Amino acid sequence: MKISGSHTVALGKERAYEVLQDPAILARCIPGCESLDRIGDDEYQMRMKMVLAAVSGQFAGKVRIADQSPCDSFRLIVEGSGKAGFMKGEGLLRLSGIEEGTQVDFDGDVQVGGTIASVGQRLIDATAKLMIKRFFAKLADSAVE
Amino acid sequence: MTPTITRTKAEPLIGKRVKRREDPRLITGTATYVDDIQMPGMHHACIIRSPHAAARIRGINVSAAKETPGVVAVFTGEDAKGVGPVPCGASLPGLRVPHHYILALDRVYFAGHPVAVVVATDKYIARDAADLVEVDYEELPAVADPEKAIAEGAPAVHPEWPDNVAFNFHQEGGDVNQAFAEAEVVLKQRITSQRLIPTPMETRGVVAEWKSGDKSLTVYSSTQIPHLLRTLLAGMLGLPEHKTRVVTPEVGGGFGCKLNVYAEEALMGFVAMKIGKPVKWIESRRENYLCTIHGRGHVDYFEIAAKRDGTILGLKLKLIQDLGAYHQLLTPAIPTLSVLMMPGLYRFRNISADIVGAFTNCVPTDAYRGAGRPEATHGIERMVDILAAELNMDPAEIRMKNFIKPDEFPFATATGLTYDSGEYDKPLRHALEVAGYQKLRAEQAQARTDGRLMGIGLSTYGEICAFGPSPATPAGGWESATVKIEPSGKVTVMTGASPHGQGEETTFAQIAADELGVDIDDVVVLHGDTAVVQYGIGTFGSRGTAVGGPALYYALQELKVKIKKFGAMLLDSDDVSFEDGVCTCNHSGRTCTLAEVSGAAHRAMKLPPDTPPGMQATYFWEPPNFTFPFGAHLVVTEVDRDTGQIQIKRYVAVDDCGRIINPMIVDGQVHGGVAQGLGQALYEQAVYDENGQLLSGELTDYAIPKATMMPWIESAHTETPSPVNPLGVKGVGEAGTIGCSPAVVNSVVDALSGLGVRHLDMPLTPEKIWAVIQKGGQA
Amino acid sequence: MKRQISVTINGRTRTDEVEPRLLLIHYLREVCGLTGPHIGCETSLCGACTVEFNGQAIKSCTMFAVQADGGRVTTIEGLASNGTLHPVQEAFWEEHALQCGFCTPGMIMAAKQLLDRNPAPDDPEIRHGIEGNLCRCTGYQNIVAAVRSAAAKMSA
Amino acid sequence: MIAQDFNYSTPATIEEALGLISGGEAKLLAGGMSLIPLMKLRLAAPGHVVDLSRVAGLSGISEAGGAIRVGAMMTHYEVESSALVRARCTLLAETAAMIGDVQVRNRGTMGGAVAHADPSADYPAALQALEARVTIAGAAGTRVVSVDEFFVDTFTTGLEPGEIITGIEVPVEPEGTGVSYQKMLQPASGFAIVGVAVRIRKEGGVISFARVGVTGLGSRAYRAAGVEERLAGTAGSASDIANAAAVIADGIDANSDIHASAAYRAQMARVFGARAIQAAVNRAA
Repeated sequence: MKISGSHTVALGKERAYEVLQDPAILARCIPGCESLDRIGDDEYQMRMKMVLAAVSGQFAGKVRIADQSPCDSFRLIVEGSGKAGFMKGEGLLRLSGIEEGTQVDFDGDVQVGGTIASVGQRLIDATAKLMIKRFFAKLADSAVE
Repeated sequence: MTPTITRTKAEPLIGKRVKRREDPRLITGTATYVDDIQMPGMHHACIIRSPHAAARIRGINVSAAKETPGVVAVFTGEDAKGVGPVPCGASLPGLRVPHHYILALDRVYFAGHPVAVVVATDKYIARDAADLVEVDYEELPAVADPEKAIAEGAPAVHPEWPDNVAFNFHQEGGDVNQAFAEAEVVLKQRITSQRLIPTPMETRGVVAEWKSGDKSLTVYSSTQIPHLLRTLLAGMLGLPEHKTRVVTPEVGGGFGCKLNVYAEEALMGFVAMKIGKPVKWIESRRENYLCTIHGRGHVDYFEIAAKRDGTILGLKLKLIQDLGAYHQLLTPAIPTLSVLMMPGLYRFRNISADIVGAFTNCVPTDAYRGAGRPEATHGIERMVDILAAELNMDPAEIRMKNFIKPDEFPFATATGLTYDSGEYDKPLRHALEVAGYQKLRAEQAQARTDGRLMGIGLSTYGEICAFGPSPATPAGGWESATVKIEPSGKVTVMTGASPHGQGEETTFAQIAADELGVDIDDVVVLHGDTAVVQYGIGTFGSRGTAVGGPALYYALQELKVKIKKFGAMLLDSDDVSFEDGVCTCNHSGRTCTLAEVSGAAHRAMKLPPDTPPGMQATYFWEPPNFTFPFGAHLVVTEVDRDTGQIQIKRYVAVDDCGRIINPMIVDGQVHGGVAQGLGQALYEQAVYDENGQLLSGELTDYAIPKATMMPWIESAHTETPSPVNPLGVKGVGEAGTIGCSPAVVNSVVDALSGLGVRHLDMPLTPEKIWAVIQKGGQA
Repeated sequence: MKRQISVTINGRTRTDEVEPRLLLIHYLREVCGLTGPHIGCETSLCGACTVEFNGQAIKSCTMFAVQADGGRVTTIEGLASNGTLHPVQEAFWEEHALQCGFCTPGMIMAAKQLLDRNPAPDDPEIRHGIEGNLCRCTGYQNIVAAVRSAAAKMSA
Repeated sequence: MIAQDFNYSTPATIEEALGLISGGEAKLLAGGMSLIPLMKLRLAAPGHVVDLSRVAGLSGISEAGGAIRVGAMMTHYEVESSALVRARCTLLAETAAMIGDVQVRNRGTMGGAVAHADPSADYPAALQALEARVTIAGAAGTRVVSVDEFFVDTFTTGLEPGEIITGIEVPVEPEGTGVSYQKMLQPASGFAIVGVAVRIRKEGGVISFARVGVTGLGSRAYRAAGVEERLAGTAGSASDIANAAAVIADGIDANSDIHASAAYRAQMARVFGARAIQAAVNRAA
């Protein structure tokens, strides 16, 4: 499923670019992230617990950063799997300086499989958007620190 | 609790609305379906299935599951690789048949592919332990669309066949090139028949019991084909067939998806033999959607050639069949049935068809109510409407013009069939009359003036039923019956057909009661247990009554000869007649009852010359031909311009299924068939995403019609007896489904024709219709 | 941890120790041996498992047995009294409102609920009243006719 | 389909229930219409389930101070068939009657539906149009939140861990209020593709008051303030209604799934919005 959107980060473009790739900050901002450990260049192993109302699931997976074009854009690849199924998200994040800071536009693809795909399809879109919203909301908080 | 109608001499039961004999157990909740079976020491299985549509299995760790208290075994593909393969019963020249292990060995081919099985003392433990099995997958690219699958550069479903083509099949009749050269009008249209999920209300289920002392296996399965299943299961498990027994308890609907042999049936046999205990597996609805066969899955490119006066000259078809990842029992044969049915009820004899069977990373397709014929009927009935629109002809008129006429039967079609009998204009005329066609057209004109989108749609369908002559049916197309008259005169019928809702316990009792002149309460019909019933083929393809019925009829005739012999002996006469359950000496008028005759035959104190004791006859009947039911459905719709929602205002169904044994049951079959056709036309669709994930994976997203979604069906019949069998019956199980979808789509296209709409693919979802309206008719 | 529950089923009270996660449908079918109610889905959509709980039609696949503690359950097996079919059962037989019979026990319980609340429903009300029960065989037509005829008989 | 094992409690009082959930791991069970299917699919696996069905003080429907209070454990059927609700808050009764099917309405509860905050559920549209208030009990006492604050996002509410919804308050409809809930059904699940609830009053032939709640379209049920503004002061003619309904989806990031794209959903919100407004206008005295 294609997904796109745009969020504003109250940081300069250079700082925003840095922050968005900082594993410590990613670990804090990725919803449900319990651990994020470096396993290679720009590649991290992640454990997360996704909680959405009554639904909760443990996922183990990876976060990878690729196609870096410093300060302008990079690609974020997140994948995880657990008993409820698996999910993969891949998106190109583009940064542009605006008055309030930096505008981050993303364009990507979300794929889910297993139980969550076959019973929850009507919620994939809304859930993905919610997760991204939560990510940027947390980022906004983190960036203030 | 006795039926209201019983037999009297003046009133035979055939043709009567006899209440069903199977109902008392069903309405009181005392019937036994597979999941109702309990056995001492019974274990429960939970199957672990791949979440991926295509992946390599790097490893499976079962140790934690095995250590769970209550778990007795965990098996993987490596353990079970000697079993199987899951059989494909269809053969086509050059057919590529992948080896279908009952548990995936090193690779999975569709989401839901069985990978391992956990066996435990109760199902709660089995389910818990299943979560502890860890499978390490390396995901591979998948393809879920048949046209994409056969395009250049698509991921290979089976690496050994990178083009994803399982077979190419060509059939032609007449001279199609000549027909197209002579044509004044040639029209082309791509028409799809989407993937459907059969959705019987009872999912599949298996109980397997290994009797180690006898070295025999009993498998209880919710199947339409107990005997074929036994033969094939015995082969898969390496067991002698006579020590393999299949019992079909009550079956909660099949619609073709239980006309199969599944991995899980062999797997439970394998497990029972390994653990030495009975084991049960009941499919969840999600498994049913992921792993039981789907239906349809066609992309058809049609071309029709005609004269400007509406005479159809020929038809060309390129058919791409979405096979899924494997061949199940009849997978590759289904589209070949479409080709057979292509000419519909029309006289033209020039046809050419090419089928490409495409592998995809989806669950296999196979027979679903109509199995190939709805797709073809939908195609030809849409093409006829497209032609009528092009020529500005009335859709009823163009059909009448092209119908095969009653004096042309038997009619040899371009696809090699011989249509048995028909008066094709009769149901159509009847439907037009019942609906008030002229008045409807006037209403439609008025509606258009008022800005409303009203449509009138017709389909005049033909069907190939009574599957079928053995040369045309894998594993044989005959059917069997045994009739036993017990010493007390009570009658036991055993049919090789395996009804599961069709009501043959009633219709066959009607036939037997009429022929033997006994009360219907004195007849019982048994089926579905290979240890009780002689070999039979099963129930599918509208064959139960049309092939099983004649088998019963002939068994009864044999028995009547014997009855008369014993009657003659008891009455000491050389001229007796047998009627109304009584043998009468035509000289003296003396009589003896069936009970007296049967008692004498069993006691055997004395026997008629050259006559063995007992009162039993078995008949295996080979049908000389298929039967060809037909009919006309007329649908009035109105489309909501603002939302694209479709309302069915009228539904008229006039079906000719030959002679009717029980009109109540026939109407029930039509209603149910129409519901499934309407489901396809308006609501149902198996949706896979591009990675092969089934998004319509539960009843929350796959819309089978609810009570609020069905119109009232005005059902009527004409009766053209079939000359193929002595009962004159043709079969009715699939008629409603076949007749329905083109009538609905034709109606909606008619409603939108003012916008220039020529064709719409199913399902006609509100959004699709709305989008077409927005674009001013451009689909 | 297992809990003791006491439930009156088809007029008889029984007490059992059950795991909290035991679904009411599994309790009825496997512990009590009442296999009339069936399981057709896991998403509370098909209605095959419909029984009456404290006088109301419910889907017993979407309730834990522990929740029924102290309550009254009527299943299809408890509908006929002294061998006499309930008018809804009778009408289902008479009007050929079933084929494979799998949805039938739940469908009859839903129809009974409808008539308990609305003794003279019209066709749209009947269809609305049974929309929580899926039937794949009958196209619902004869079910609607049966409910109509049962209504007439019950009010006669 | 079998849930994971859990501990089960049936508290008798709110205090007892609050004590049981204070750890944060327990999940509240009301009617179970959403939670139990999720547990069976193992998408939810709470270690402790606290059944609210025996808690005193969560039931009953009563009127006081111009408002109707519906206890959190009241089933949809109890709401739909309540003489009080039918007479005094028709919109709520009519919406309740359109949820799911009979069996679901017999078990499903208003508190449960509100707490679940399914973005396609029916109640939230009506509750938004009704400017309903949710009463919440917690360790620190009771608080009251407007539904607009309560529905935060997809399955996300303002309910804090350790809190319990005790009831929902809706205003009594003054004489002459016209209401309607119109919904486009997703044919398989019966959930709303979109649903619009409307409450209208007229004074001197002019719409003096309009409230519009929308479900199914966005990440949560919302009040379509733009529509309300456009309706106010008009006579409620067909063109007034069309003009108002036109902005119902403005600013909403519409949901999309296999049943309806975002664009179609937005358009259906306009169509069903206009129909609901028209029906409400017709009924307003």
